[in-house]
Amino acid sequence: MKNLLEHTGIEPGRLHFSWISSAESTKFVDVVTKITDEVKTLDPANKKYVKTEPKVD
Amino acid sequence: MTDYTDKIKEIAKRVLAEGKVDMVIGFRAGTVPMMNQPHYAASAEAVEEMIWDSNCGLNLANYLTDKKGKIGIIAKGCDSRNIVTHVIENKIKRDQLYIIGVPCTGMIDHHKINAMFDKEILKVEESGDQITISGSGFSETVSKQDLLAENCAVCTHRNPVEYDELAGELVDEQADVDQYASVSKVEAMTADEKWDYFDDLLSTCIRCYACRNACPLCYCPTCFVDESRPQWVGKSQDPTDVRTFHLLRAYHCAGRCTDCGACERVCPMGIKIREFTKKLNKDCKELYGWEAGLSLDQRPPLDTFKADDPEEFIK
Amino acid sequence: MKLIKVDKKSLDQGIEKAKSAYRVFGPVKEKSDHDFKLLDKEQLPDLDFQNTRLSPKSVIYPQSQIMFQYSLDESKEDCRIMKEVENVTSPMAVIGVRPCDALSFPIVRRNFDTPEYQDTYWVKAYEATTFVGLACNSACGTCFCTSAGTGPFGEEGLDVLLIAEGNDFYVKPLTEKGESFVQAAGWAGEVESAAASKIEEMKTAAEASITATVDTDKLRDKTTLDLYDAPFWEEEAFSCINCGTCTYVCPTCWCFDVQDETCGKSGIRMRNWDSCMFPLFTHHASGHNPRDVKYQRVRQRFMHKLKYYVDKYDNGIQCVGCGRCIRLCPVNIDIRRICNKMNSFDAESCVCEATSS
Amino acid sequence: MQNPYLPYPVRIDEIITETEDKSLKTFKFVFLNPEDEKKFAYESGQFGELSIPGLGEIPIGIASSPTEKGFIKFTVFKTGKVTSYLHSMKEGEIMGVRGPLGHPFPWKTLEGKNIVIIGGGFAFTTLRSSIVSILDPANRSKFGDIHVVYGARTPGMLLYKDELAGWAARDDINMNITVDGTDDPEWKYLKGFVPTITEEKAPPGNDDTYAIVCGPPIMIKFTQPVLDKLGYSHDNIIMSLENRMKCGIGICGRCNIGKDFVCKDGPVFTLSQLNEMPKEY
Repeated sequence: MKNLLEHTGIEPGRLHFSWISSAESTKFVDVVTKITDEVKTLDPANKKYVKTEPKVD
Repeated sequence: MTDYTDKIKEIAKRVLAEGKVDMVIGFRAGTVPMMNQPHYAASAEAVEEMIWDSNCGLNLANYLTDKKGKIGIIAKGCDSRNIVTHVIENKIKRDQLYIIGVPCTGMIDHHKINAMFDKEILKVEESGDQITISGSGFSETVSKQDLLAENCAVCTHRNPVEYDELAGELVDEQADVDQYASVSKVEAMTADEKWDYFDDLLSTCIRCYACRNACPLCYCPTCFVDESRPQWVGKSQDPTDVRTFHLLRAYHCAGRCTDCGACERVCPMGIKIREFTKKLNKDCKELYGWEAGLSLDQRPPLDTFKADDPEEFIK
Repeated sequence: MKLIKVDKKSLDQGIEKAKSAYRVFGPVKEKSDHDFKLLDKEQLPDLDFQNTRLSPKSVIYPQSQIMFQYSLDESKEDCRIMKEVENVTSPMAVIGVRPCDALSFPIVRRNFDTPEYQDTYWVKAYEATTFVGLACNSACGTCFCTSAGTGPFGEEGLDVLLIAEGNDFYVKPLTEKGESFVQAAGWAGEVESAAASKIEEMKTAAEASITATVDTDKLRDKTTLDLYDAPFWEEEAFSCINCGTCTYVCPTCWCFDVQDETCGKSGIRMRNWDSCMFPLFTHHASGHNPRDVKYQRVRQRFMHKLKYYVDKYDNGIQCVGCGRCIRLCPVNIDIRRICNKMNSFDAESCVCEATSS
Repeated sequence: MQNPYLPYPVRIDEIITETEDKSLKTFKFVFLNPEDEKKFAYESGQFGELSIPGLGEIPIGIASSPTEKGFIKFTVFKTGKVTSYLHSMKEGEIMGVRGPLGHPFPWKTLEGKNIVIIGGGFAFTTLRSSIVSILDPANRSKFGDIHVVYGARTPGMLLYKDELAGWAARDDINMNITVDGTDDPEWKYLKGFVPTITEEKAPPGNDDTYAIVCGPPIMIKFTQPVLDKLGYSHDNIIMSLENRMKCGIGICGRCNIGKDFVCKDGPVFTLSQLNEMPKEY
């Protein structure tokens, strides 16, 4: 999944996979914090795959 | 390949007469150049209409979905691989089928050929490995190899993998082809270039869903684009929705696609839809050593688990 | 009406000039095919084409069109109230419409502009548009306009007809709208005295070059249910994959779907082309589908064009013979073959005469 | 040029849960702009498109009668995306209504005639509208005998229970209320399927008697032979169809049956008309 998204131009770093058990709440918090911090450092101009109001002719 | 026609007719008549099948699915000559029509014959008379040439690029396995009864089907390499996939996915039983295998030397690309000429092509004739294309005031003979559909040009499974009878001698498989050259080209791009490349690729899509409907893998009773509760994807020409359709359709073909090229062949806008599926095929080959539809006895990688499956992506 | 002759250069200059008063659309070659596009400044239509891949219907009736907007913000007074979107209705001109496609507009108009209801989006766009046609000197092998109510020099639905002759163009204004456009383009130029007879010769030659035909003479008098229950539908529909290609490329297919899309607290109601080939088209919320099976949907498309329309309007068939569906159908379902089958179907003996197309 | 797709804004004035399984609710709408009510001049048998921004539109028969002023009512069965959301809406919320759409029952033809109204399940909405109109003191004298056969699976599944009881007590309308079955000792009306009750209670057919039939396909299928047996000509049997619709005004193309659109040319058709049409409904 990650490969094809990146292959079609989604910036690496915007899709993340982690294995977290339902018991690992602290790990969940750590991972989410880490990812959101990382994503914030990415260039907002590359925020491409976001749908806004439909753009049609 | 035109000489297969007689043999196909002979086999089809025989299996119908013997009652081995209720119908034989094949092609009949189309009404426009380079366009044969999928057709079925349930009688010896109807078999007479059957034809085989280098314009039989549609995947006939697509016509097997949910069929009852005993069916004869003409299958080139890719069709046979999709028949195997159908059997593996329990869409049809192997013993319902009488597979008439056709060793294939490739199908020609009507998009490419139409684009080669400014004028309308009125006639395309085939003689051995030479194709003669003619229209009002022009006629040109070209080697078939130069006119092959892109998937056929890099095909390494021309012979049927599963059949009951062959309509011709097995052909040599192509060696020394780089199956994934088009993927490597995109892989070398930057993220921005990739995005723009696929934007341009899909810019003409009209969402007719011919790619999906010609694909033997796309047999879901309700496709995700047609679901309304929840509605996964918008229905307009918004580029985000168009891309979502193509991306998700490709994902649904992961580990199942045989690169038969039907999606590209049928696209009225000539979009290179295989650019999506080809990447997944390459990943499947590299990560799992898998090519779809080669064996009835092996489960596909996405419905099996092995302790050593690659998982570098999980962090 | 008067006839003008201009050379290619004056034609192009006129088109450029008209852009100050009109939004001008014309065929543009992108990738490998021609399609109608809004022309930018300095951009000229490419008139060296047989016919465009897609029909010009999208100029008047875009594939996706916003109808209304709304807010879901409870703090706003107009929350949940649909408001009309102002669609641009400034004058438009479409250059290079082939006569077959031109006929599609009066056909489609019967659906969108009725005594009871006017589809404001379509009608306003249609009324704002001047159709500048281009006569066909060389037809495609799949063209059958001469047996579908028009011809390569057909004028119905056009405001101006252009006729290419070597490097020159005859300009034939056909309506007041057309006269205005010719004025805006500043096209002027005497024609030689033999022009009219020359055009007549070209027309005769062009008509003779169209060899494909359909027979439609008996459709009207057939009983709807006889054709509906004819035995050939399942066989003819076998190859169909139920994609929307035929309907989307067809100049006379008009069906649409209405969808709401919301983004945050605001949204739009829009319409998108739809297709009778799709199962969802007629799927009831209860799960029941009156056209559940593939052949029923294929039958619907042809019955609509060649029988229901004929019965409803008594004004020919809902097909202009452009041949797009034949050229682009991925599985070679040929409307000529089906039309001839329907026309020759005899319910008593349950057979169609042998047909070829 | 009037935009025929623009809904009139309305406020949900009242919501009544009709049936014991809560799958049917009646919504009473009041127009935000009083002049829109005048534009929405309708007759029984017509329908409207209920519009919820963000969800879409649904065609629903008008359950109120033109004789009831100041509001319009629709009874809605919860089934798809829009109806499910509508069932979750509250009184006071704003939405839209478009209409009136389609042809009503042929009231001009029905004047001076006897009418048998046969309804089953939740297809009783436009029939309720019709009965209220007919029973209006200004209208009752225009019609002959009025018979009603209305059935539901159980007493709890009947719509408009209070009104039914009121009508049953009157002597200017012959009410036959039935349920498929019930153990309720309080049940004081009939038991049995609609076709059976029709056979027992409906008057014989003649030129001056018309039947209006609305119900689920299975009920219609078994009622039709009964009416044939009672001598109703197919010109005198009036039915109302449903098909998937979007525009409601005969333009978007999806609800056609042959050359007719269910939305614009129907939804009301005589059985004679239906006999000539493909069975695509």
